[in-house]
Amino acid sequence: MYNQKVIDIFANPKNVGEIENADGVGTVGNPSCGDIMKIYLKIENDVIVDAKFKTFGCAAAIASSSIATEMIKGMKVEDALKIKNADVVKELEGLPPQKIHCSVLAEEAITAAIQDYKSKQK
Amino acid sequence: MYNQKVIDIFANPKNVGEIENADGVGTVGNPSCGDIMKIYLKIENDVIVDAKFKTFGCAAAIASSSIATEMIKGMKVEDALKIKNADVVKELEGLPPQKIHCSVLAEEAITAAIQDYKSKQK
Amino acid sequence: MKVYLDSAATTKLDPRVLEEMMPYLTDVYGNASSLHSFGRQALNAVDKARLCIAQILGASPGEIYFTSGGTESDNWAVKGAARALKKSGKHIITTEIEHPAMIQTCKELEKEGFEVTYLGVDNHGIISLEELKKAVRDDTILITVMYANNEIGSIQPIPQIGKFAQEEGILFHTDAVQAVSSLDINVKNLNVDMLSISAHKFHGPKGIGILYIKNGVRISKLIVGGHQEKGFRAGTTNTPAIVGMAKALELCEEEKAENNKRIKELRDYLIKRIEDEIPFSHLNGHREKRLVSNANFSFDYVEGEAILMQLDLKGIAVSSGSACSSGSLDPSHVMLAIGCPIERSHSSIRFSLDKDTTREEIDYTVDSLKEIIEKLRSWSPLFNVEKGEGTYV
Amino acid sequence: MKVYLDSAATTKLDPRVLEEMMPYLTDVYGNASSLHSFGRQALNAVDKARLCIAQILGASPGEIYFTSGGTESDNWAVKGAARALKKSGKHIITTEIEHPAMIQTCKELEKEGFEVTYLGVDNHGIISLEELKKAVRDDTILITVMYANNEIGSIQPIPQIGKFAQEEGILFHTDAVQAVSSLDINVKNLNVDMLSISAHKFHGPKGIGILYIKNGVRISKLIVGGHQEKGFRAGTTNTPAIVGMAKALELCEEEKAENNKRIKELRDYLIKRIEDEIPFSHLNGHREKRLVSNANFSFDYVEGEAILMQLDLKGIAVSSGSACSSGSLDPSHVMLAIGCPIERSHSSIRFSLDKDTTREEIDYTVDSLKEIIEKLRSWSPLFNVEKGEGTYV
Ligand SMILES: Cc1ncc(COP(=O)(O)O)c(C=O)c1O
Ligand SMILES: Cc1ncc(COP(=O)(O)O)c(C=O)c1O
Repeated sequence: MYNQKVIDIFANPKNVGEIENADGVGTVGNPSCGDIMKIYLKIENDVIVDAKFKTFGCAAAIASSSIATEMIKGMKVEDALKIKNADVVKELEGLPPQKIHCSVLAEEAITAAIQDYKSKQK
Repeated sequence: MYNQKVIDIFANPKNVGEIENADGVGTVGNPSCGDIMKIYLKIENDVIVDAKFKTFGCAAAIASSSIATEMIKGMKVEDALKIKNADVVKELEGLPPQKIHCSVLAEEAITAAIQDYKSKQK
Repeated sequence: MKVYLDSAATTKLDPRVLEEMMPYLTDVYGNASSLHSFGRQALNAVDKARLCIAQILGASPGEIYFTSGGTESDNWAVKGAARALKKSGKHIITTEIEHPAMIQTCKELEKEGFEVTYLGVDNHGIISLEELKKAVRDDTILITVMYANNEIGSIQPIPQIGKFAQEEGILFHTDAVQAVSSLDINVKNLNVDMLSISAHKFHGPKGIGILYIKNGVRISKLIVGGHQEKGFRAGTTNTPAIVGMAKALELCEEEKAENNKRIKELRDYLIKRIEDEIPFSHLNGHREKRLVSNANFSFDYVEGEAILMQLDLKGIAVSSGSACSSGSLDPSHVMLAIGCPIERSHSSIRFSLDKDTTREEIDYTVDSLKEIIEKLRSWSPLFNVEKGEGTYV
Repeated sequence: MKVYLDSAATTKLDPRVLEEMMPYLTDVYGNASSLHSFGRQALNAVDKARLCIAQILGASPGEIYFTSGGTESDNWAVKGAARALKKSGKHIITTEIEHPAMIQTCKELEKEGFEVTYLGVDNHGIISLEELKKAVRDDTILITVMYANNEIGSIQPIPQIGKFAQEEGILFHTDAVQAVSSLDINVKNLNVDMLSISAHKFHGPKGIGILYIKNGVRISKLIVGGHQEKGFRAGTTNTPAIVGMAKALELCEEEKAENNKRIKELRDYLIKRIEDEIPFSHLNGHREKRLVSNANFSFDYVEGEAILMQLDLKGIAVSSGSACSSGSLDPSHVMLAIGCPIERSHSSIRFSLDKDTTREEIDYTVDSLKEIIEKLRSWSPLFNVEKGEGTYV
């Protein structure tokens, strides 16, 4: 089912937590679906300098959150927006078919957090 | 399937053979059904003094032939006519359900042989 | 430490059962349908096993049919009865909390034109006999109600349902797959016409099961071919598995009272410790009318599969009713049927004990669980660690 | 001396196969559907077995479905295909000499409204490709022809039938249960859409089989419930049996050429000795197009079951096509289909060798057989010992 990398990340996820006064926060999912992912961004000069998450969800959701926040740290927001769920899956070295939607959640959470940041800029 | 008694009798059947100038001979069955039983009787004063058989058929048919010829030896023909297939089965200490017809053949062969004897008397 | 608390999924083959099977996995390999000594040896073993099983069930050997497991037994019983009786009626009564083997069977029958009533259950997972009685129609041909539920362990009033079905002249089947290891499985006491069993749920081998069919009950065949099982279930007789199943059932019966006592004590201890030590935990199912081996909890604000996987990292095996763990989008239909809020359904964990479970294992499990629930809550956006409370919105 | 010449009925579990199964009969007992480590270990083993089997069959792992044996595979394949395709047509083509698992399946489908053509065979038990072509109708949805016959070992031209079926766009299934141990079972070479296998016919465990279903082919389900086998065949995965079947198939492939050579030599020796030394004996089936393991003889004027039982008294296990040995009134439908006179059908004995058969065993068998046939003929009213000849009237 899960590969070792996913399990290792799930055992010790990175970036769990909240960022106080975050520049962008994105929440996707829904408890009745069994998944909520909330991503917090600290952004300076359009560069993501910190990212944290809180996730209610399965091992794949937590591992996707961890890897996604790792991936975007240090990225320009425009580049982060280009991250697709397939990139998350690739970085995790694969997810079981029925878990692909967790990587989609990660993509959506990043997008939502950046949109939140952008809407606050205006 | 077969009990030990049937197997023992089948391994060493009694009364196999023919009686020359038999007083009564009965043949029942049919090669296309896979069973032919032929019983030969030597009869003196209406008493069966000898009985032999030749049988083309399965272990149950051969064991039934053996036990039936044993049973009727020394009997009055009228008593032998009263032997039913159930008596043969009992003497064999049981037959599998699909083999009951072999005991019926034995009953019929005895009846046929005695009828042959009687028809010759007239 | 390795802790197996998933006996409702499957159990370890009892070494005494394997020992009993060994001759049939080595020297006594004949086909039980063959007339020669190799075959007769196998047939003798199968006959002996059938007799042993029949005696335990309070049945006659001719009422015991061997199948490939509980799923086949359920499929055969219910499709077989429905198709055989379709001229008498098209209505079937079952429950919302049956195993997928039964639910899917009923769905297939609906496609064939049968109508199925799925009885609801109360918050503890028990059906109402009154509702069942009301559900009966003129064209009801079959009632099938599981004896004990595989997720929450709730036990249905089978003898009473059976009595009612008898009075009404309606065929009654029960899926007893989860019940065998701890409940009374005498078919006379249960008033059943058919009953499904799967050996691997009571320390027997996988891939073998039983359908008990009462004398006089005629159902259609599912798997046809040779003359095995009196022509009602074809396929070369699986002698080693049958011998193993009989041995497992025999041991199960012999040791049932004692095992039940031990397992129940441990299970109650598990429940008590969880309720005492882990906040926002909820026992699912009935407090008394449940299998002694079963404890099913929801832990608010954390997802079930994540708990399962964290426990697994500690060597502890459990199962979960969360959607994630089943590979489907919806959480367990059983959780929904008992009115468990959907969020909480995603958080459910089933602990199922067996005769080999120790107190040490339970302690290790609860200690680990406490830590894990705390950690996962600290990762959850639904829980506020400082306040020590959470919310689902 | 004990001599087992009934490998077509079942075979001895290879000790190397049992060894491979042992971990899964002891420590690795998890349910392959469980997410925890106990389950993952089982799933890994099942995945590995599936891959190994797929490679041997020239298939992909997703095309391999595990069943409870050849009978279930046959039932599922043909009922499943027919029911799934019933909107496209109602005509099925098979042969008169199929195994009961297939004949009975077809009989059931006839009751459901399908029409079945049972192709006859020649005196050697081989169908005519021309006749098959002529039997095709506009509404033909399925052709199923057994690869090798279980009684007389005759081998059908499967690749050619498959090619024709492909050209016609008709689904093609073969029952390869008897073929696995000695013939090519690459599904690409055979041009089949579906293929049935049963493990206990090649020194694997009983109660486990395979249905190969080519990618893209959709058939109805037979046994529904959980998500096992991608949802197409429900029931808790029988891990030890699957692992054993894969190992048995692997060994079978590796040693096939060598075993075939040895077995064929012994089988030919058996045939020669019988033909040379036992008068009024007739080889049934084709001289070349037959399984290397199979020799089937009729011995005039004596009944088959009696021969079988006398051989059994000497420790020799064979089978018979006589009515008596099957428990039915008619002799083997295969004997009748090849035009064997009914009397002679009752006299048929199948000798089926395997990799463990020795020359010494064959000699002992023929020596015993000679004696037995002589003795039974001396008991038979159809044979005149003095003249050394017999007659059926
Ligand atoms: C209640 C119930 N019914 C049926 C089954 C199916 O049994 P099996 O998987 O052995 O076919 C199970 C277990 O999987 C079960 O728990
Ligand atoms: C040709 C053939 N098909 C199907 C089967 C059925 O296989 P099983 O008895 O393993 O279910 C057999 C053997 O019994 C067979 O020889």
